Amino acid sequence: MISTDPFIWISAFFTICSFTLLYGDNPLFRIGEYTFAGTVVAHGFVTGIQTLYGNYIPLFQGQDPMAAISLILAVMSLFIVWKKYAWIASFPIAVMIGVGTGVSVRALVSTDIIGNITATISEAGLILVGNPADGLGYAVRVIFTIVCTSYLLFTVLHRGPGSRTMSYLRTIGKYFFLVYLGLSVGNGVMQLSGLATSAINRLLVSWLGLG
Amino acid sequence: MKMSSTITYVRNYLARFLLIVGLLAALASWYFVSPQVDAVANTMNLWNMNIYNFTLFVGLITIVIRYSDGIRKRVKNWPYMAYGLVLIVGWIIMGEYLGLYSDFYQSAYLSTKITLHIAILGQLVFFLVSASYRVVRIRTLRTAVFGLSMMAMVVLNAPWLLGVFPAADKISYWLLNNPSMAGGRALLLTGGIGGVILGIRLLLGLERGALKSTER
Amino acid sequence: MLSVMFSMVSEIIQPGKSAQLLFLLLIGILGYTAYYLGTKGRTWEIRSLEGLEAMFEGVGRSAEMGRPILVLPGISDMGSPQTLAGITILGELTQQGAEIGVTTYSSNADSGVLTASEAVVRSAYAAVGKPELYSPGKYVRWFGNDQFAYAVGAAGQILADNPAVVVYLGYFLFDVIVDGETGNSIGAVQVGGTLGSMDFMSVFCDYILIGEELFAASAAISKDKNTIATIAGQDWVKLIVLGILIVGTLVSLAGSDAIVRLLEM
Amino acid sequence: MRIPELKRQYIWGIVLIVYLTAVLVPIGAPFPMSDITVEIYNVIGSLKPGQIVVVGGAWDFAFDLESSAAMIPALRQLADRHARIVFAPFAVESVQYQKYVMQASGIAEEQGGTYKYGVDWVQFGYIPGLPAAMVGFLNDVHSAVPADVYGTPDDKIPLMNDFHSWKDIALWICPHWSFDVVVRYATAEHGIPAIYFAQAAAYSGYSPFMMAYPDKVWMTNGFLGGAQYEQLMNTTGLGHAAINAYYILSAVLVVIVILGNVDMISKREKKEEKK
Repeated sequence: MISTDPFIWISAFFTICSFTLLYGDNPLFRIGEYTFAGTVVAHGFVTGIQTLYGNYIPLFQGQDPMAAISLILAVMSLFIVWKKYAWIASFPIAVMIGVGTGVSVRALVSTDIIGNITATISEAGLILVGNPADGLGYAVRVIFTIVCTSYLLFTVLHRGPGSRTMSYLRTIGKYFFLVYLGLSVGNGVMQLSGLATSAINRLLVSWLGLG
Repeated sequence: MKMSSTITYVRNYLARFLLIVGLLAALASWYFVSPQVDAVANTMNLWNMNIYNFTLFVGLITIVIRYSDGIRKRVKNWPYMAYGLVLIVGWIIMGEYLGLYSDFYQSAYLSTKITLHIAILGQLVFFLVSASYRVVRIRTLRTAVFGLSMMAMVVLNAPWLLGVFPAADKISYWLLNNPSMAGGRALLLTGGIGGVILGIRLLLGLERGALKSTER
Repeated sequence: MLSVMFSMVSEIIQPGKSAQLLFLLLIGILGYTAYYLGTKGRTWEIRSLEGLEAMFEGVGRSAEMGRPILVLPGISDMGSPQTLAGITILGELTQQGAEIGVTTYSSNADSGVLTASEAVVRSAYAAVGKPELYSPGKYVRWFGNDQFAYAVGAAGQILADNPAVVVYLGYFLFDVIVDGETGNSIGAVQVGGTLGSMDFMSVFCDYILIGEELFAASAAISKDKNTIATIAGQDWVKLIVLGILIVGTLVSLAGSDAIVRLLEM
Repeated sequence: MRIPELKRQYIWGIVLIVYLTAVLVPIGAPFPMSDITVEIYNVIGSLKPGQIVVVGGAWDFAFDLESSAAMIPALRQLADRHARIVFAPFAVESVQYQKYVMQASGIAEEQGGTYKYGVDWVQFGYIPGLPAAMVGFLNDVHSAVPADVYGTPDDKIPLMNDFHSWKDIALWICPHWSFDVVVRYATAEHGIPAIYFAQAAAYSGYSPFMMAYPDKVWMTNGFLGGAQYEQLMNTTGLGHAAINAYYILSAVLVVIVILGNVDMISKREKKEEKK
């Protein structure tokens, strides 16, 4: 049975609006696009005000006067939209870049670099134990990791002795990367297919009462 | 003239100083046992969070400027901009008046933003299929390797193959866990090194483009 | 003596992070050494980066066709090095474009990145002596802090502005699928570089920067030899990592977990 | 013979037909059953009447929708066991998501089921500030969330008289992406068993948790997991629809890719003829 809930109808309308992107640029897609942006921006504002209110209660109650510095810095970011005084925003931007990079650099060293090195090395120890399929798998992991990493050398052995070996290694590395990319796109198809099912299922079941 | 260039110099260095202190404090508090360093890092972190919250308003201002400019100049799509502007203002009023958890607000959000989100996720597979028609063509060895690995995975996951060849499940699992995982790992490993070096370029003042944002 | 030093170190350094710190210092020293040698006149030849060449050509192509360039720095925040690399390249392309009259647009999914992008575009226009062309909200667009509001917004922008080149540099996930196919439908040349969703990017982009090539490109695009020198530092670190991997594999095959324990120190 | 090049829009038309068919006509595509899904079924099946199960976590509704395939039949199983359900959303959109799965399961009185609000199940409002909020919630529920989503204070809700801290939680079910927080705080610190109806994209990242806590943490994988759970509960739903759709789509994709290659070859031949 077709739904009588007005919100379900709005929902169905916007689902259809969104799907018209498949047709190309058209008014319905534009309505969907501007609704998407509009609701996200407004919703962000409504929740953002609540968060800020919570963060600055201690300042206005006089418990944490130091918080005023952060408030001033934060307000400085707004100057970016004022052409003449836009330089004022450079200080908060510097804080964002500095703190942000600091936090991610330490995570990169611990998980992405050291974490992956230890994982590779410990798996190398499993190549000769256990059943052959698993052992082969671990061997493939170690070899792929090493060869793919050598593909990403930019300046080493570009010319002169060893450059030929290096170029072979680089070529193999490129094909290993292509295998990785192909496999993961292929696996992604199944997942994306599921997401399409949810969207269409939602439309047909909740709106038209089919399925 | 000389005065203003001195001021610019001081400004730039003050910004660079903030950047370096933020970066080093975040690193030092992670590696060293020191309450003082922790305090500096926590303070900087708090500043960063509050700045981030405020940049939301920067976004709101730029979107309002862009839309109202567009409407005034009657650019292409200006009627939608007008609609967007009305929607944003109306929505904020609704949110402040009814509250985030009122049934009306929740239903309105569900039938607009969340619905559009679900619908666009639902279209991804359409885009991927039409791109596959165009891209997965065996032109060279490169495209052959890519295309065959991709289609192998698609078929190994397919229920019609699993029905007659149950071991397909194990093969796809093996491929994902070994060659595919290792490729991803090499990307992360080297990308991590590149990221750290980028951090060092920031400290040395060499990442010119991004640092422009902290200069006059 | 050694044990005294060891206990002192263990008091100052957080447990389990000594190897990490050493590694960070090593990368720092190698990066700085490369830079220092660069300032002393040492130069390195970098193998060509297909994606970077394509970007340079893209600026020219946009000028010929009279169409703009669109640069997308991804969906992450200012903390991600990938975003910073994207913003660096946004700045350089804007500047190169501004010199020959090509407009560069950008769309951001994060308000912090939006703020920084505005600043970068502004100084790019100032650097070529055309500050009057810049105005806030004109070149950098934001559609809310949301992955798909941004993706749909950028797709709308691609359809409206008809860019000749679309550049994806930064952290992307599924959102690249929406913009990638839309960009292809208007016949734009697409260049991409990311670590997050390399797989989907490779389907939609004509040229890709595989993984770390993104960071190398952000250094090489400046054409500044001291900056490029740090790429050599990057390579030395990778050689050391390769060395550890190979030695570690052999040691591990021999049945010892010494290297793993050393790294977890 | 010359095959005309397929336009994007034609391909999309074909794909759309695939999905409409898959949702409307259940073709009953086969799929393998996983041991881990059966194990999860048994874990929920061994709950005693009246035990408290928390359904909670944080993420976007659109991504979590995938997990609803397994979450909806699991809620019905919880109702069969007469377990009491507490919904704890740690993201704004999770509130809507939890209301949605509850409604879709049809176990509440409002939908003709037997579960009475306040007695058999409770819905909280958004609890901000992960991960600290998680720690607060586990230590003292009443002070972390003083009222439910409708603003009723906890002491006026009968179920909440028996629910004070982590000690009262028998099981945590997470249909949201942020499973790492659940494992780190609920399982690692307090030993609460946790079930994750994982999104396919999150599965590989979080599967090491299963190895770390073999008898405490269980995960299903994406829509396949949903379909398996539906089969265990003898129903069909989103999981089956997704498997059916992929059954057809994977075949269609193979055909489309072959057509693409035929197109390329035919163009190449044409060029050679011209030469």
